[in-house]
Amino acid sequence: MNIYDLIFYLFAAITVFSAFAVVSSKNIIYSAYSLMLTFFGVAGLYVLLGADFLAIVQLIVYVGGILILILFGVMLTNKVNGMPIHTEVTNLIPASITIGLFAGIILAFFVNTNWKSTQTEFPNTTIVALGKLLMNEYILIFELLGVLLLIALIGAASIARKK
Amino acid sequence: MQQVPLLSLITFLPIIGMILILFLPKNNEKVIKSLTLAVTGIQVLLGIVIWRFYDYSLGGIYNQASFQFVEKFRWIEISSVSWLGTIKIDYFLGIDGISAPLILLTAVITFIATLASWNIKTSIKGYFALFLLLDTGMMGVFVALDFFLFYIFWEIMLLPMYFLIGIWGGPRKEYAAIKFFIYTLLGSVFILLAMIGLYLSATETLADGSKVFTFNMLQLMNAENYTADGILSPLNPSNLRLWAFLALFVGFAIKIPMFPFHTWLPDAHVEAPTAISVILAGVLLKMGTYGILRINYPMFPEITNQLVWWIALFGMINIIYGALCALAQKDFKKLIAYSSVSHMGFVMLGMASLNTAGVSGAVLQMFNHGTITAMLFIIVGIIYDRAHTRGLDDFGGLANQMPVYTGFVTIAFFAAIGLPGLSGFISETFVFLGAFHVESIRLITVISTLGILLGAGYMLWTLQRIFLGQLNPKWSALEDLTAREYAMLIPLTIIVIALGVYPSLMLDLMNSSVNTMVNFLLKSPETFSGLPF
Amino acid sequence: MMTIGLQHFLIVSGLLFSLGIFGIMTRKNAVMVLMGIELILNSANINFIAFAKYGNFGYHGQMIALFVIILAAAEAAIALAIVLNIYKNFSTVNVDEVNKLKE
Amino acid sequence: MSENQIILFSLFSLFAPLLGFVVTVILGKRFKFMYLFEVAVITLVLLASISVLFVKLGYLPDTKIVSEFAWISLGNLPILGDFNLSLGIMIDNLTVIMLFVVSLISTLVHYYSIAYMKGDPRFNRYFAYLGIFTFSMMGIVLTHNILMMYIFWELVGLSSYLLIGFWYEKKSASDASKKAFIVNRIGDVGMFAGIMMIFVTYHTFTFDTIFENISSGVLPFNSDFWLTITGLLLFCGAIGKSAQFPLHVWLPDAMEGPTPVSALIHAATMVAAGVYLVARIFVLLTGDALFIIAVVGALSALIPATIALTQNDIKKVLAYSTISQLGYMILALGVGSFAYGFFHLITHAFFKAGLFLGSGSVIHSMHHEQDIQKMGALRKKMPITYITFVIFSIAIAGVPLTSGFLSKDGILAGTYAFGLLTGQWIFAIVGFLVAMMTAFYMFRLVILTFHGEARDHHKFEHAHESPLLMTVPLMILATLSVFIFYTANPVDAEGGWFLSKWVKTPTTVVPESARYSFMVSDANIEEIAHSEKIVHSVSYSEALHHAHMPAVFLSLFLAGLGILTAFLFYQWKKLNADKLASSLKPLYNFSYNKWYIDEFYDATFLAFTMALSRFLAWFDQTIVDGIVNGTATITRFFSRFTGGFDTYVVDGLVNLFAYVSGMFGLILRKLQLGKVQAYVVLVIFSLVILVFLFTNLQIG
Repeated sequence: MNIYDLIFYLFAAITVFSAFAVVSSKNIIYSAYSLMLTFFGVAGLYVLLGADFLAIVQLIVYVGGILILILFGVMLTNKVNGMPIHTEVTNLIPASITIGLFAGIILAFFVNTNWKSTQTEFPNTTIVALGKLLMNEYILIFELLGVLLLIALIGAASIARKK
Repeated sequence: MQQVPLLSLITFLPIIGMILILFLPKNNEKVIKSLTLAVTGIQVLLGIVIWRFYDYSLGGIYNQASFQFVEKFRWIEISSVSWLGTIKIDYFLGIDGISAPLILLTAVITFIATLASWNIKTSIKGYFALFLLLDTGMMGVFVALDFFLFYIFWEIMLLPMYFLIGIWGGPRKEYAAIKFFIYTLLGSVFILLAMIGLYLSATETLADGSKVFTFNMLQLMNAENYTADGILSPLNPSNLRLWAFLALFVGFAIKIPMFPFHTWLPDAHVEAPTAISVILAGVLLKMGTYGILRINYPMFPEITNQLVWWIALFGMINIIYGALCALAQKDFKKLIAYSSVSHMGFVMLGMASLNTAGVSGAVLQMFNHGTITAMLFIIVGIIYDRAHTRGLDDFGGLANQMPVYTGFVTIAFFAAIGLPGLSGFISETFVFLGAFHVESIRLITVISTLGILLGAGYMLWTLQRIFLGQLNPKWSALEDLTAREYAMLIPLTIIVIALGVYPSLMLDLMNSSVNTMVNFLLKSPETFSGLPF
Repeated sequence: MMTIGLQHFLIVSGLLFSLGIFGIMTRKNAVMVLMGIELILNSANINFIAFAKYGNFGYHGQMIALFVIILAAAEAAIALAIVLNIYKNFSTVNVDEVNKLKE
Repeated sequence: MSENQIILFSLFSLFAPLLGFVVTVILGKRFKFMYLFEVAVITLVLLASISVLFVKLGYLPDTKIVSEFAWISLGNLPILGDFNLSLGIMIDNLTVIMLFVVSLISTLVHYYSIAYMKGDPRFNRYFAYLGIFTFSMMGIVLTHNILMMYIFWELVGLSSYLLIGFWYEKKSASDASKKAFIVNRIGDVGMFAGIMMIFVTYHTFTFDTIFENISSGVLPFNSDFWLTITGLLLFCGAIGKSAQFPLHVWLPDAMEGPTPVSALIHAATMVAAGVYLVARIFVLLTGDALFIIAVVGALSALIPATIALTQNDIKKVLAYSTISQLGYMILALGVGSFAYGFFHLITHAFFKAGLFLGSGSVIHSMHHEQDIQKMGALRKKMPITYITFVIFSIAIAGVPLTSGFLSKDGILAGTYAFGLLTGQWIFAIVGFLVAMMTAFYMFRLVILTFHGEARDHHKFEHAHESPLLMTVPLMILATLSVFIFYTANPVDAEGGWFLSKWVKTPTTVVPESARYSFMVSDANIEEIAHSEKIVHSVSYSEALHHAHMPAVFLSLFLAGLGILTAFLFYQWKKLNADKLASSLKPLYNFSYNKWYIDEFYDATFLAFTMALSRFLAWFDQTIVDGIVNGTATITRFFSRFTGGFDTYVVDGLVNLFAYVSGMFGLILRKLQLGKVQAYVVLVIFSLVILVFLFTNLQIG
């Protein structure tokens, strides 16, 4: 068991357990913070997979952006007055059964499939390559996404403002 | 110069202006008006640039190489549409001596009409946005060389006109607008039918040797491009070319407007605001005759040669009938509207001659009628703005009250009568000389000369009823022209006089194209011939 | 135990996906539902990047993941705006109470 | 002075009045004295045309100077061939004489008008109009092609319209101006048709080229008949402009304009343009065409003369006399007496302008009273006007020693010779009859105006001699009415310098089959060109010679008879005019009411046109538009029907379908919970089931 494996298990554990905490915690604030841990874990996995740039983006966008947004959402939609914020749970039993079955199935798929695995070694940093791709092959998508973000920005503002 | 897409610029500039106007706040009237004025002013400048760089020696009509300021690229291409094969539509602009004068006319008239729109009071933003859209439609019709594109511009122009009459018009505006709209739409349907028929009958050979159906007007003028079994192909023994010609002709004749399809015109004119009347008479009517010259004539030369007598006959009816109807009118604007009917008859008569003098006269008459009628409608608008009535018998003796105005009126009226030294004379003379040259329509021409007599009758009578005699004390407060009205009338007056004294300004512009057209019509019936009629 | 390979990452991603769906199914709070969705998106991203490394897809996998992140950001913004709006209209963010969809 | 200078001076005479018009009309509102500019310009024009006259007639009497520039050049066209229109001037003897006459009378009228029009609110405008008239008239005189002549033809029509209607506040004035323009237009339409014929045949408008083509045998539609028609169509223009029967009705009405205008336009120059046109195209007129022209001329000479006998308005009498004299000229041209026709045009221009200016002087001093029944005894108050008026009157009556005697005698000799040559004596009879009537009505006018007792004492008291500005032009014109300016022989103009040197009958180009035989030159043309004879044919010349003496005595006798009768009736009252009038009541009324020609036109052509126009307007509104609206109504009715069909049948089916679907929906809705989570659970669960069902899952 080398250090690489060790680190993988560490991050995998962080990811899975914190994700479990997200869905199981009754306090929505806890859930949110656990989600942050999940994102960290996933970012670690990205690093292990040689996607350093994505790991950074994951941290910046998810942790710095989306999570903060979600927290705002929590704050604005719950009357925060010192009390811990609990949320209700429904469908617990059917959901558990379904998810159990579902998880079993996909895990079985993953494990049992005979993956043709050829390992690509990425350079130390992928930023240069990704940047070039973005500006060449993916330029259209890139720009469309820019427009999309703009629209989302305007749309979100206008939806939220609406009476 | 060829690198600058001048035609696209002059065509779509108003659209840009329209978008800008749409972004402006509603109550910012001054800016909206000045913007429109600037846009149309730039159009006039562009028109002058085009005129300046126009090569008088190139003929156009059927040969792409001799068109000028050509812009052509693939616009729509849909490959393998079931049995149709590849649909290929070009964005194809270009001008020759037939369209160039009309482009100048459109630019000038639109500019003048913008000034005439200054006293629009309600929903200014909408008005000027539609106005500019109309402008694009009109320009587009004159520059498009692809039938599909032509049709699109044709329709673009229709809609704003409907609203401009229907919203900003007079008391019976709804009736007039809907009548105009339905009439013109009916014409459009005929045009559309014929267009599709032509499309499915002719192919164009692409660079790689493959053949596709084409909307390209110039390709449609070439008899070799028609397929053997096309419904409108001259090679097809049971073709429907006569019917297609008639469909197109009716479609365009409604716009001219030709008797008996003319009744939308007096209503539309009477109800439309001044500026729109100016555009309607100054530019829109020309589209009918332009369409016949651009599409009917070169695409159906053999049928054209067979039907000239009828075209001349209807021209004569227009002349006489319009003049007699004008004589009986009591409403100033309606009188001018009927005089338009009469004057457009000259255009048809000239076109029917199929020789250079007649066709030159016809094209020149389109230009001259545009400027002169614009003047006349502005004149009606001026008096209506002040007196709020247009009844010919309500006035009298205005010559003393408004001497300068009367001066302009006199010039415009005499230009309309065809007084030498003013532009109307030259075109009418050319029309008559050309038409008289053709033996089959000689009698029609002689009868048509009565039109100039009747024209003098109703115009002078009008002049007398409104301006001469004792001043009706009711109108003793009427003001003479304002600076804006000077700005509208003076340019038109200058054009009218300049073309009357030195018509070569325009004739040189159109001469080689008209010759090309005449030669084409002379020779191509052979290639289109051998057809059961 | 074999060395860490594709399957390991896939298993993590599968677990994350299941948990995300579980979250969506069980929680009433709309914000929680949103968090579930984020989990699912993350799991998908892990898949993309894992296949980028082991599936010989080069940088394209990472590219897609990048776009997914961007979309996620946009989606989160819109979704939260909608949640706020729902909250204003219904004074609750519990999705089962917002059942106007039925009518 | 070379040819170039002649051209330059002529062009100056042409364009300077235009400049005067433009400047005066634009600045006239601002500056009160702007009319002086126009007057100065016209004076310069007079000087220029005098120099042209002297140089051309003195040094270059046999050359024709042409100068042109390309106006519309379209090059070689399909079908039409060469199509190049040029504007140009042609200067021959006729031109310079006309140029001088027009500019002289125009100048005199300008100066006269300064006094006559004093105090008019549109004083400057008036002079501007005179300017544009002079310009257009010069254009007619100078042009070298028929199209340009038509252009200026219309322009004089315009200026005439503007000047007749100058006092447009009066309904009668604006009516008269409109009538003048439209009646002229009728003639012009005919002329234009002639121009089209010319163009179709010759593809050119230049006179000389047309004539060359005709003489080389190119005829319209290759027939003499159509050449006749072409000539007559062109002559239609002259009928309109020169107020010939049956289009003469506008000229008496045109007297609504200011009197100097009547003198300039409606007596001396513009109305003579028709005669000038016929003179220009004289060579292409066939025998038949000339005969019809002569008939028109004779009728135009006779009918207005009979009307003039009974008119009481001083200007109307003169107007009808003008028509009658123009008829004389046309008649002269029609019988082939080209030179005398043109000669009469010149002499008539002077004395008729003088008569009008004289009548203007009377009207001016009588405070715009035009009825001769209210005048009388004015010779005491206005001696200069009286004397000049009498000179003009004896000139027009044809008393020896005057210019009028020479030209009128020539015309009568021409008709007499025509009778000798062809046996058609009717023209001679009409000619002599009219000569007598002319003498009568002119002296009736003189006597009633200037002699006898004053019939309106109030106005008579205030009457006074006109200022110098008005009387000097009268004196100049009176001088020019004396024979000495035209020939040294007071009884026979032939052999005088005017006719033998300057104005000769041109050789006709009409093919032999279509021309009068006596007009064919039967001697060596070269010889004739330099002889003193005014016609080319020996037989015609001889006939004229034979006709001369009888014509002189007969015309003298008849003129004397006319004058005597006038004195008997009105001066010495030996005969009672009223008694005669009442005894010939129907005839008198017929004459007094101008043969009811106006009424006839009103009742026929005008009424017909207006009725037709009203009918067509109704037709347009009711029938054509009615069909359109009817179509709309039918469509709407049909659409209501289909609408009903749509609502109850088509829509009913759709609604039924919707209703059924709705029922199903209601049932199925029970299954729906409206909760997102529940859906998700169901989806995932179904997915799992599906996986189990459809995949061949092999675990392990």
